[in-house]
This record gives sequence, structure tokens and C-alpha cells, in this order.
Amino acid sequence: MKFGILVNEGPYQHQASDSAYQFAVAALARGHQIYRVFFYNDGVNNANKLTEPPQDDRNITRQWSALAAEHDIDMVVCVAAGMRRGIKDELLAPGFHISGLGQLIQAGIEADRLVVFGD
Amino acid sequence: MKFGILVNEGPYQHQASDSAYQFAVAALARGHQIYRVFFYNDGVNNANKLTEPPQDDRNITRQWSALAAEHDIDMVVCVAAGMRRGIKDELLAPGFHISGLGQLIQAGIEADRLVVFGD
Amino acid sequence: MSDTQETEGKQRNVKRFMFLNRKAPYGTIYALESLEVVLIGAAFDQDVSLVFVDDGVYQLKKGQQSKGIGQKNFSPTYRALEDYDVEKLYVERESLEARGLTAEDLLVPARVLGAAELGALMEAQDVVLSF
Amino acid sequence: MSDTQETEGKQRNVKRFMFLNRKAPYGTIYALESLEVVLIGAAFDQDVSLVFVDDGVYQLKKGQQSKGIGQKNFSPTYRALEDYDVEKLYVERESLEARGLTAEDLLVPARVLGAAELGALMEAQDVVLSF
Amino acid sequence: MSVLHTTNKSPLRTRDLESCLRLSRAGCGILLLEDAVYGALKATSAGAKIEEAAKDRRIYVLGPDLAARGFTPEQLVAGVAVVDYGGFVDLAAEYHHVQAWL
Amino acid sequence: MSVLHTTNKSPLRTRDLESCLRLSRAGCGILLLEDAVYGALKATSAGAKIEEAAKDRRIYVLGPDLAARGFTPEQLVAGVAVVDYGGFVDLAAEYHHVQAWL
Repeated sequence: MKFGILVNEGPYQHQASDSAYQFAVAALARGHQIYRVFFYNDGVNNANKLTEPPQDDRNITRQWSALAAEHDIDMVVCVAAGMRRGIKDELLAPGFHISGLGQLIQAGIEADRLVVFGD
Repeated sequence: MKFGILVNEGPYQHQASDSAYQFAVAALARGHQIYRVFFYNDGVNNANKLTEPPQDDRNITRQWSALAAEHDIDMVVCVAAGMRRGIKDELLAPGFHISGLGQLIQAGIEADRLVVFGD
Repeated sequence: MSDTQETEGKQRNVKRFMFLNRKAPYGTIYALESLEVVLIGAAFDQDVSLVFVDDGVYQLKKGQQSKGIGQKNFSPTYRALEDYDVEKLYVERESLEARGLTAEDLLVPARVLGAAELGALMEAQDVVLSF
Repeated sequence: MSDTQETEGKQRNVKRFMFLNRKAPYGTIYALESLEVVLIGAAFDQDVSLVFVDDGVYQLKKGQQSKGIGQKNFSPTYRALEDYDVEKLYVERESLEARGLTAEDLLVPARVLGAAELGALMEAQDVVLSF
Repeated sequence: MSVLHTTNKSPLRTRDLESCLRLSRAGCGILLLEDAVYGALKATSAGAKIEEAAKDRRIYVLGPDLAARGFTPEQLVAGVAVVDYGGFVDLAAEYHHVQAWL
Repeated sequence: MSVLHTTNKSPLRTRDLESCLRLSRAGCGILLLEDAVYGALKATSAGAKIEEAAKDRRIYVLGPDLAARGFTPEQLVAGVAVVDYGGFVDLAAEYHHVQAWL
């Protein structure tokens, strides 16, 4: 089955991105496909490559990048939400790319399920 | 009177930073002093100089920078919260600087009032 | 539409999209950024519904004047939805009543549904976008 | 301490700082980042109280095992507070009761106060840090 | 003067106002700002609690937040005072300290 | 299958669960994750509502979130099932669509 995932909150402040990541890992382990992860609202902050949490904590951005690389997942950062919050091309960690809100609607159309994680 | 201000949320997603800014403007208009504005939790995202909201919207980061320049306000971005969220020196808009949590406690000690804005 | 079907070699994909709005405007950005998705989504010719529940009904309150808080009043955009052919707006009756509001307090016409009817509508969707 | 007073040429500034914790751990970062402020603040020799109200009391729940959600279990740090001479921990009785918890469920000793007493304690502070 | 409590969440969404009312004391001030302004409207169930609290506490509503949300001071319960940001500053200075219910 | 509802806020803090219960229908599934897991504990007042809802709806609790918060499946009300992230995925696939109560 093809899953689309929408992440509405940034890393650390809320658990949303963690839960979305765990969901994605589990879906892939079950043999499902992740059609796209769309980062919206403060979710765009997950793409910031400068994040450097304490050594004993998870690096959420790097987790997403690694998962995307391993499973060839399309990770889209909303251009409008990103502009508003200062998340632009030069800040993107590997695997994230910037595109329009149409990609979210497209995910809703093409994926079998769209699962939303937020606050 | 000397006010300290703590901002716990980033720009746009929550009204906290807007309210804190309006409070600061009003305090200065009343002849009070802003001892320090401390940005903690997602509040560190207010310092991101790349923010570029739609033209008909306020630019919260630029508002803070302008206010700090005009009134010589000390605006501190927490180093630990900033590292965690990828807000580092190279991203700081004018007037923001990075320092430790001790600056927040110091603001509590030195200011006559500490006012907290968050979610 | 049948042209598209033939071009794409499959049945045209029309899904029922529901935008679920449960938060007040201005205190958080969700109302505004939800509306931005709706406007973009309108171009995709899907079957779109907007639902306002709980504090989400405050998004449609008439008379918003946000200059004093330094934010843009985006509520007129709800009136423009018609131009985008977004015409299915639903408001939960229980949410209105708990806030002492009636359909007359709203800046756009919206169909008022009781919780039972609205629950059925939710069940009939394919994709629910929550903000 | 009187040395400091003379050096600074004014009475040493000791304020009553209260950390007000009202949110559950893990779902949001506030509990963890509040604790980080407490640890730093301990070096400033102020009069520090930690108060746990509403879902904040869950921060002190014994037996947290967060490996499964990919987050670090930071609850042992509450036990280390004593080493930082942070010893005034208060929990609201009403908040505990609403959650079916007692002082025995908590991983550190904390004084249980009813709302009336706690309200008086809040009033006696100089600085309240809310997260 | 005692404490100025601030609360910024809609009481129809969260229970913050309940806790603020439970733990605040006679003589204190309570300022409703941002989404909390809905709580002081006559039309909501929270309004009755605010009206009751106003008997021994001073209740303030931030006017700019009320206007942004499309309501007027006439729609507030009796006994609450509307202030602007300057009034918020005055209150913060007047009370001994400010306590946010986040 | 009908809808899988998800809710992630503590019902002791917000009213999200109330709305989810009011608007969800017989035959649906409700997954409590993140801070919402507190709502299924016997010890809380929300627990009784969950137990009632479990009569005609399937209630699921995300186990890893429950463990993180220091509780065990034995402390949940009757009639709820504990799932892990894989189980969450299975549910999302099994129901017709997923609706988040944010």
C-alpha cells in the first residue's frame, strides 16, 4: 500500500515528527511504500541541516535524511511555509526538496492513505 | 521599570512572539526599559534571518531586529535550544546573539518583572 | 473529462477531500495555512469539503479586525472560496451552540449539521487534512 | 556572601524563582527544556521551587521507558536535582488525584500541596518561569 | 499587589483557565489574551466562571485580541475590564509578578 | 471498514478526545497516541468515557507511548487494545481512511 505522510510540527518541540518517522519506518518494514512525506506549517523546520541536538539525543533531521536515502522517499518542504519560516534551499538537509502545496494534494490523490501528524 | 521577556514559541505558528513584541513596544512607549528578550524552546526560530513571509504579512524577525536597533535591546537566543533546532550564528538576523541559559536567570534576577509568552 | 481518462489510460481519480478545521484564528497559524492549502487544492478538481468544528467555527466569525495585533485579517478569503468553486462548507451545530453563535454570525453561508450528520459526512471521505 | 555584597556595593539579590510545569513529558519538549533551565539556574544561588500541576505531575511518574518512541528518558535527571541543591519540589494534590496518582507513584520525593496552599506559594514568588 | 496571571488558550479547547481559576487567589489579576479572550464572552459556558471569579479577582481582557476575533466589549460578561497592550504593561508593573499559564 | 481516528492530546489538558468521541461513529477505530494515551487509563475520568466508547468502537493505544510515560497495559480500562507502530500501520491500512483530531 502507498502511504502519504503530512508533518505539521517542527522537530523536538512536539512529538509529531518523531511519531511520523516511527510510522514511516514501521510501514516500510511491513513492505508498504511511502509515496511522499510532506512538511507543512512548522514541519518545514525538520529540514534544517544545521540542527545539532545533544549527542545522547536523536537527530530528527538526520533520521529523515537517512530513511529517505535508504528507501528513496520523496520528502517535500512546502515553499510558502518554508519562506515564512526561513527554510530555504541553502538550509536543506539531504533528501529534502522544496516544492508547492500541490504536492500535498497530489499525495492525497495518489497515496492510498494520507496520515497526518501534528499538534 | 525594567522588563525581561521570555519567548517560547517560533514566529507565525503561535501568536506568542507577536504578543511579546506588542508588549515590548508598549512598554517602551510607556517609558519602561526592556532589560532583555530571551528566546527559548522554538522561540529561537524568531532569529532566523532567512524568514520571508508574504509581502502583505508582518516580518516578525525584522520587527524584532528593528526594535532592538532602535532601543538597544539585548536579544538572546539560547545556545542549547538553538543548536537543537539549527539556529546558529550564521543564521542570526541583526540584533540577535547567542548565549547560555544563564542569561535567562540573570534576566529574572535583574529585571523588575519577567513576562513569559508561549503556548 | 473522458479525454483525460483516455490520455491517462485510467479512470480519472476524484477523491473526497475534507479539510478539518478545529482551531481559532490568530492564536495559531493553522486556520490561515489550512486555507492556503484549500486554495491550491481547488485547482485539482477533487471533491472538496471544509468542515468547521469546535473553535474552528470562530474562523468564520464576522467582524474580525486584526490590525491591533499586527496580523493580517485573512477572513475575507473565505468569501473568495466560491470563486474557486469551493462551495461545500459545513459547520457543526453543537460547536456553534456551545459558543452562542448562529449561522447569522458567520461571514459566509455554511451548512449547519448536527454531530450525527457530520460524523456520517466524515465517514464518507477519502482524505482528511487536519490542521 | 557578605563579601559579594560589599563587592557589588548593594544587597545581594536573592529572588524566589518558581518553575511552573503543567505539561506531560515526551509529547512536547517543555518538560525537558524546563529541566535544563533549572539545572543552569541552580548555579545562581536563588531560592528555587519546582511546581508540578495538571499534566505536569506526569513528568515525575516512575517507570518511564522511552526507548520505544526513540526519545531519551530524561526522568532520572529529576533525581539528580538534589545534587544541585534544588530541593523544593511541589506537586498539587488535586492534579494527582485527578490522575489517580499518589506520592508513591513519583520518582522523587515531592511535597504534596492542596490548591489553596499552592496558590499561596505562587503568590509568594518573585519570578515565575512557565513552560 | 499580588499576582497578575495570564492565560492565552481558549477555555473551549484546553483546561488552562480552569487551573488558573483554581490556583489563583482573591485580590489577584487575571489577564485573558490571545485565544483566551473567548472565555470571557457571555455566550460561552466559561463566561459564567469568569463572572463568578470577577467577584474577588480583577479580570482583564486584551482588547486587540478581542477585536481580531470579531467580538466587542459589549459581548463580554459583567465585571471584566478591557485593556490594550499599554494597559497590559501597566498591569504587569502594578502587580508584584506575572505568572503565565502555558 | 470505516474511519481510523487518531488523537494525540491528553484529555486532561484539551477537549480533543471529547470531540473525537462526539463525532466518531459505531464501527470506527480510535487510536490514542502520544499524550492521548493518558486518556485510556483506569485512573482518569476520561477512562470511563473510553470504556463506554469501546462498546461500539475499537479503541487502540500506542504501546510505545504508554511505556514512555511510565504506564503498563494493565492500567488501561477494559476493552482497549495495545498496538505498536507496526500495528498502527496495519490499522491505517485496514480502515478506509485516517482522520487526525489535531
